[in-house]
Amino acid sequence: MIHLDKVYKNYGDFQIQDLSLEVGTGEYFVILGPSGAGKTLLLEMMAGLEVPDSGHINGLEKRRIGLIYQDYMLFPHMNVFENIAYGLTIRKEDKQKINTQVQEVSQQLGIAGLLSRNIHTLSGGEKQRVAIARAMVMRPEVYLLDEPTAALDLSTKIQIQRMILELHKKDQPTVIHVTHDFEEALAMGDRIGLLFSGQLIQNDTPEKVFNHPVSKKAANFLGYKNVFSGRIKDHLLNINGIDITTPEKQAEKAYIAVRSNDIILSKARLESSARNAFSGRVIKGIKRTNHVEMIVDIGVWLYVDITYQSFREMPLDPGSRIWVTFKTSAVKVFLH
Amino acid sequence: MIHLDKVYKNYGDFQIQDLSLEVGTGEYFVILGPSGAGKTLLLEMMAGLEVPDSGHINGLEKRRIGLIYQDYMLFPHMNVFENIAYGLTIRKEDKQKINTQVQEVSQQLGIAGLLSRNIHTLSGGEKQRVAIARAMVMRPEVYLLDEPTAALDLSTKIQIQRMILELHKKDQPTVIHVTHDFEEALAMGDRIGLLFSGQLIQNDTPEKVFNHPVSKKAANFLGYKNVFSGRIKDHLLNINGIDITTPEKQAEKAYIAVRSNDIILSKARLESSARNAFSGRVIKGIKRTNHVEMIVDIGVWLYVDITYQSFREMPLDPGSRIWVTFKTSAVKVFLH
Amino acid sequence: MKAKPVFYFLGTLLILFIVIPVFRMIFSVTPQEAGSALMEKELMGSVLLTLRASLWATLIALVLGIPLSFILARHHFFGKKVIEGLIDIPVVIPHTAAGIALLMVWGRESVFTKITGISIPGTEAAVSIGMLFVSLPFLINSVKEGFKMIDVRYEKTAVSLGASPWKAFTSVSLPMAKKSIISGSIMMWARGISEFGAVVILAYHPMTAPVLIFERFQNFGLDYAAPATVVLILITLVIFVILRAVGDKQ
Amino acid sequence: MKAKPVFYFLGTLLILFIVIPVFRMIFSVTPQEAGSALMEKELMGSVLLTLRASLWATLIALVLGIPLSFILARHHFFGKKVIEGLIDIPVVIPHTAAGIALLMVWGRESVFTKITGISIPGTEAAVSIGMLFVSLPFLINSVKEGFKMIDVRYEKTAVSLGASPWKAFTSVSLPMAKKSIISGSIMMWARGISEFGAVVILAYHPMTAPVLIFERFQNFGLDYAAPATVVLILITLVIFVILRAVGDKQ
Amino acid sequence: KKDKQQELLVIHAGSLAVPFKHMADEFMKQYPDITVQRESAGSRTCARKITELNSPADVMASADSAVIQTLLIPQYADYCIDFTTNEMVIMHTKRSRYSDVINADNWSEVLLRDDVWYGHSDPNADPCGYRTMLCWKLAEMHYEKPGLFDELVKGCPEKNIRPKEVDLLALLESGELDYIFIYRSVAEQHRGELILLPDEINLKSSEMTDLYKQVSVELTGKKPGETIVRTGAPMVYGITVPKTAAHPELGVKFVSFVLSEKGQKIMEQNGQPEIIPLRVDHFEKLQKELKSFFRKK
Ligand SMILES: Nc1ncnc2c1ncn2[C@@H]1O[C@H](COP(=O)(O)OP(=O)(O)OP(=O)(O)O)[C@@H](O)[C@H]1O
Ligand SMILES: Nc1ncnc2c1ncn2[C@@H]1O[C@H](COP(=O)(O)OP(=O)(O)OP(=O)(O)O)[C@@H](O)[C@H]1O
Ligand SMILES: [Mg+2]
Ligand SMILES: [Mg+2]
Repeated sequence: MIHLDKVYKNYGDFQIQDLSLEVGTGEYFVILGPSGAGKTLLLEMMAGLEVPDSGHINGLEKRRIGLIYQDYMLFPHMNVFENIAYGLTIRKEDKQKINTQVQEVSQQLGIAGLLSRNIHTLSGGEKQRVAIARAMVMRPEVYLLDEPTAALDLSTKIQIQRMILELHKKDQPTVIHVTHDFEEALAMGDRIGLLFSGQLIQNDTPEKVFNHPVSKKAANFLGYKNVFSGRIKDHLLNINGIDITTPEKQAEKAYIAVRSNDIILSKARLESSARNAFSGRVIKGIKRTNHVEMIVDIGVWLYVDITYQSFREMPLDPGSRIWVTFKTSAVKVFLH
Repeated sequence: MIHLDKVYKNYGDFQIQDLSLEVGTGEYFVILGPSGAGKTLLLEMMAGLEVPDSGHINGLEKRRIGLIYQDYMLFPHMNVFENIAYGLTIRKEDKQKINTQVQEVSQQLGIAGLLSRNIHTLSGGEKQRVAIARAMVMRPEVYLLDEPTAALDLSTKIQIQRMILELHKKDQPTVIHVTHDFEEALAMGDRIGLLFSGQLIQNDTPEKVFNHPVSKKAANFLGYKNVFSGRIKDHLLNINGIDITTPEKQAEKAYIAVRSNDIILSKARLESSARNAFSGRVIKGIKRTNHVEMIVDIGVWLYVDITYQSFREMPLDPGSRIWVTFKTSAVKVFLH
Repeated sequence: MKAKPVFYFLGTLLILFIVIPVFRMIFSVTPQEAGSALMEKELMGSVLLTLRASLWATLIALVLGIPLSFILARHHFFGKKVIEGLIDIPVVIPHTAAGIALLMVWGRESVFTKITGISIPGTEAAVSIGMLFVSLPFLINSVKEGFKMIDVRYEKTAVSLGASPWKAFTSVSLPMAKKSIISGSIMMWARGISEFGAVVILAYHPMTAPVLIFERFQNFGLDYAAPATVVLILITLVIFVILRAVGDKQ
Repeated sequence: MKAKPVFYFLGTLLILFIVIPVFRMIFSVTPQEAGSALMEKELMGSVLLTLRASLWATLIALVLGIPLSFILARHHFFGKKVIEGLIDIPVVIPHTAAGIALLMVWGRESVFTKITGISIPGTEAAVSIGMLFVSLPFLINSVKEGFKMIDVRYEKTAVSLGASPWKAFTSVSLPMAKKSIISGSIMMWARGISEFGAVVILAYHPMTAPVLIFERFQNFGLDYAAPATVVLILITLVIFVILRAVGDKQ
Repeated sequence: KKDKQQELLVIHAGSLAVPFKHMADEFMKQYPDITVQRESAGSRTCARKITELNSPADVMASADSAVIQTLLIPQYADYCIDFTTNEMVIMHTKRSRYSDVINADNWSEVLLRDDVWYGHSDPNADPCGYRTMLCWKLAEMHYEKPGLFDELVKGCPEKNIRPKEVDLLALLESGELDYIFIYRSVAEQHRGELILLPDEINLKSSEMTDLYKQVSVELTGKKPGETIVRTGAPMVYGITVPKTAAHPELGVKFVSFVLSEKGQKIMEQNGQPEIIPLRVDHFEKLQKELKSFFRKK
């Protein structure tokens, strides 16, 4: 088990602040946070490259660590094969075995054709795959991954994510995976730690993290497009003349957030148990690859994701009148 | 107008192959391609940093070009303010004006707090925003953007995408934007050029590019999850015993692709004009932030995206029987 | 990364190799002797002359050498390797031979003197020329490496932001290479200070510190040469440490 | 980026400054004279000795100096600036003074000789010691800069892949710094070859090429010294260009 | 057989380089198991090597016996044998200005012409330097031209002065100087053009000792600030076996060889005739083998 105990580190303008964290053996832990949150710095401390000003990091000593840097750190004086084989060569494996293992890993990662290439001729994505291969071939007990898919295009990214997950399932290494991509965090993590400005503001299952953001900032970051603030009185928050029913009873100043896919559009008012039902006017629809993002004015602008199918079936031209419905339980409330 | 005429460049293992392209003044052109496709190399040629072996590039001489590199190229000996102000200082604007403009741009990009920082203390995302600011403050006629949002987390990314779009709407610069992110390409481009292995395999509107991929590879890259191959006879393609109706009449060997959100799930067989309706069994459902990705076995595995709402309302536990329907027109056919 | 103890051991050997002779020399001189050497006009005059002449040489080398280094770092042309080899010649050429070669070119019979009527040998200019010749390669090579390390795309970025190539050079390449330029200048300056062989042929008078030290040794022996040497070492050492500290801050 | 014409002009000035004296010297020698100098046993013997002794000095400096450079590049400790200053002393110290200081430590009266009974002065070892002393800083500084340029995370990555610190050093740091090491070695080797002042005090015999050239010049004049000089210049120049070419290929 | 080889180290004035090279070659022919190594430097530097740098030299030969007398005796040497002479000449090249008109009579007038540059070595650093001064003073007397010495000094700016003869030669050969004052032996070894001066001023002739005695120059002494006076005297080269010699017996052998007929002949061939009779101070301290050379005469 990896244990961080009140780790504090000052970088002048920026601090990692009394961060405590436990990651179980074999767990897939994702550290999720926006750019500049301190993810890389935290990972560097876990890898022992930086020493905390105070606090302790236990459980990583004498473990085989597979460290993959955001900027790859491929050895420029070796070709791709030599890079991947590096750890095995160090371990003095026999040549035949090294060859087989490198071939196998690079096949898996789709870089088998690059093995004799010089590092500086690789594209960003190719470099990242080589870096992954170099760590993977060592079958480490703990992976420390710094945005391992950030430079990859979506299909390669999905492919590699799948591969990392399979690897995790098979060998059960502990994985600490740093990313700023919440889709990736959701898809991969057993648990997610949410890092904002050097503070771990949430540490929970993906479900909890996504459905119960702890602050307005977190909600924004997690892709909640409908975030409002106001005063809650008797479960009602009034904005621009409409009353939204919330699970919270009372609050002087609160924020609420509603996921754009927790909202239903309908031609007529829906008869249902959902407390929040408002009539509005379509502002416009933005086509995304998997869905259409509708903007509806109900006094405030609401973002609502619908399928292409619904988009085709409903009269959703700009200006059309439409009903909007969402459950009280879909309304997340936080005080800051 | 920018005009590339049979541009050829050999990099040993890799070639840009007789690439011709026209980008209109004020157009927002996205070059979309997987990692290693040659996007950066192509942009470098357009910026004049590399000279083609043969062919011509016209229309970029004597234009103000705003070049933003994938790896930022921020001047390390200047702080953030000085970096952003660089172009204005060169132009010998007066101090007051420089100050105002830098403030304005950095406010827009959310980096106003970093102005006195050293470059090497910035996180990847912060660096990228500074690089954008440095180009933006010059109000260039042509932007050459190399994956300008690759290092950003989603909410920052969306914010910056929006900003670039607003900028484009307001000042109407020509933008050539290189990316491997097809969501980004779809959301931003007036036109998309699809680059694979140094070849421009498609050059069309976003709609066309997404709905009419020209090859299996392109379909895979563009996020089509259901891609199959076989022989088409009398509009039917048979795989594992099921017959899929296709718009194509006859083909010895063809590929077909169906978007996962063009497929409808239902408890009972739908009475509709859709020719392709199959009964299958649920393998599993993968929760994504905006939708649930269902895997259904109808003889082959099909990926189907549905809303969380439908997921809750239908009996979709693994093993459940379910009907799958999609239109013939949703079946894209290509021969390679 | 922790260096292994053996690294420290080997490193210490090397430092001792340098330090023991230097300290033996320094401690052969009493503080009184060193003090009175510091007060001595002739010695201080020649130390100042040495520092100044080497500074001149370095400044000339900077003005002429930075452009050359830049060309060598950025451009590839036929015969470049030969030019780089030529620039290194002064490093290998025996110092006396260098002095003679320079005298042939800068002496009374030279085209330069015939045209300008200015006689160089025996002047402070001659001292600088001797120093410039023998120490130039150290500056050029250091600055060249500095420029090579700068991604050319920084300059391109500057140009794309409206800078002229000249402006891109002064505002981007030059400050980014600053560290190499400073450390190269320090090395060159120091190398110039120590030069004896080439300088003494070009100019016995005015006397540079190494010439003076040699003369004292010859005429009066070690006891009189040592204080002058120690004073020279200490003064340059102090300047050195200060310059390096300033250079590293940049 | 295109360098401006003025860059070429300034650069050319500097190249001429070096090349004209060298060529005047080279062309003052007829091919016959140079040829017969090449045949001459004594001269070639001393040229070989010079190349060899400087090579020894360079090898010793590599073994002892690479660890030191690594420590200086990677570690921060109290007094580091002073140690860096000490290492630079041989650059500033007048060569004659350096020779005298070394003789005090390695001479007949030295502790070293008293303990071991081995007398250094006048041997090839003495030549190497003199060369080592004066040219060491050029290697150390170059290699140090080379190590500094390597992101420490490369080494950390190697360690995370199972390498011992020593292995990480040999398999990552060392090859990544290869270019600096090679170019530093070439400079040091060249600087050693040219040394006269310090070497002549430590070892008049065996005679290095600069000492031989000096002696010929003193005894028989320029006409006899010039062919030897030209031969030395040409031989080292050829080796230089080859070494640099090989170094750049790496 | 090689390890039986004995090494004999001779330190000598630069001006003795050529004759001593012959000398060493002949000596080694005679004693095949002895290897002679020579180091040449300024006479005073040679002395410093012994007194301060612990050189184990077996023989030290100086261009000025005064160097041995003042710097080596008594601590580092017991005696000094005067063994050869030399003379001051003016050396030039064919390219030198007015080299076609200059001769032993009009040299001072030619040298003082505005476009003529001449030089000499540093009187404080090199015996050849102060001998040049003495030579000029003698010239003033000999040609009866009062003020000639001062004019010559004025006409030779500091930049034309070099620490040693050899540096001076560089200036001459590169055309920087037209004329230099130097020993005849050096001029001949360098195959330069030379102007022989009258015996009255060239410091060669022992017969003119009394004449030479009339002039003197002041030089820096053993310490800065101190001065010593050098009085004119015939040019006398001294040789000794230092007390610090590593192999004194070999040193004695070599000195014997130098003093022998064969040796003196070599000296003569190089323009440095022997002194007749040989002189020595501290005769009593001479090694046995050497005493014989003096008894004979
Ligand atoms: N040496 C330093 N001195 C001062 N501030 C620093 C230093 N290094 C990093 N920072 C700051 O610390 C913060 C966190 O940096 P870090 O690189 O860990 O961000 P990150 O979460 O990895 O971001 P990204 O996703 O953009 O890579 C940033 O604001 C950065 O500017
Ligand atoms: N100097 C070179 N020599 C040989 N091949 C090169 C060189 N530079 C780049 N390549 C190759 O050219 C191809 C295209 O590289 P490029 O950097 O343009 O890719 P990209 O499309 O920008 O990818 P990414 O999205 O990963 O940045 C890659 O396969 C790369 O390995
Ligand atoms: Mg990071
Ligand atoms: Mg790229």
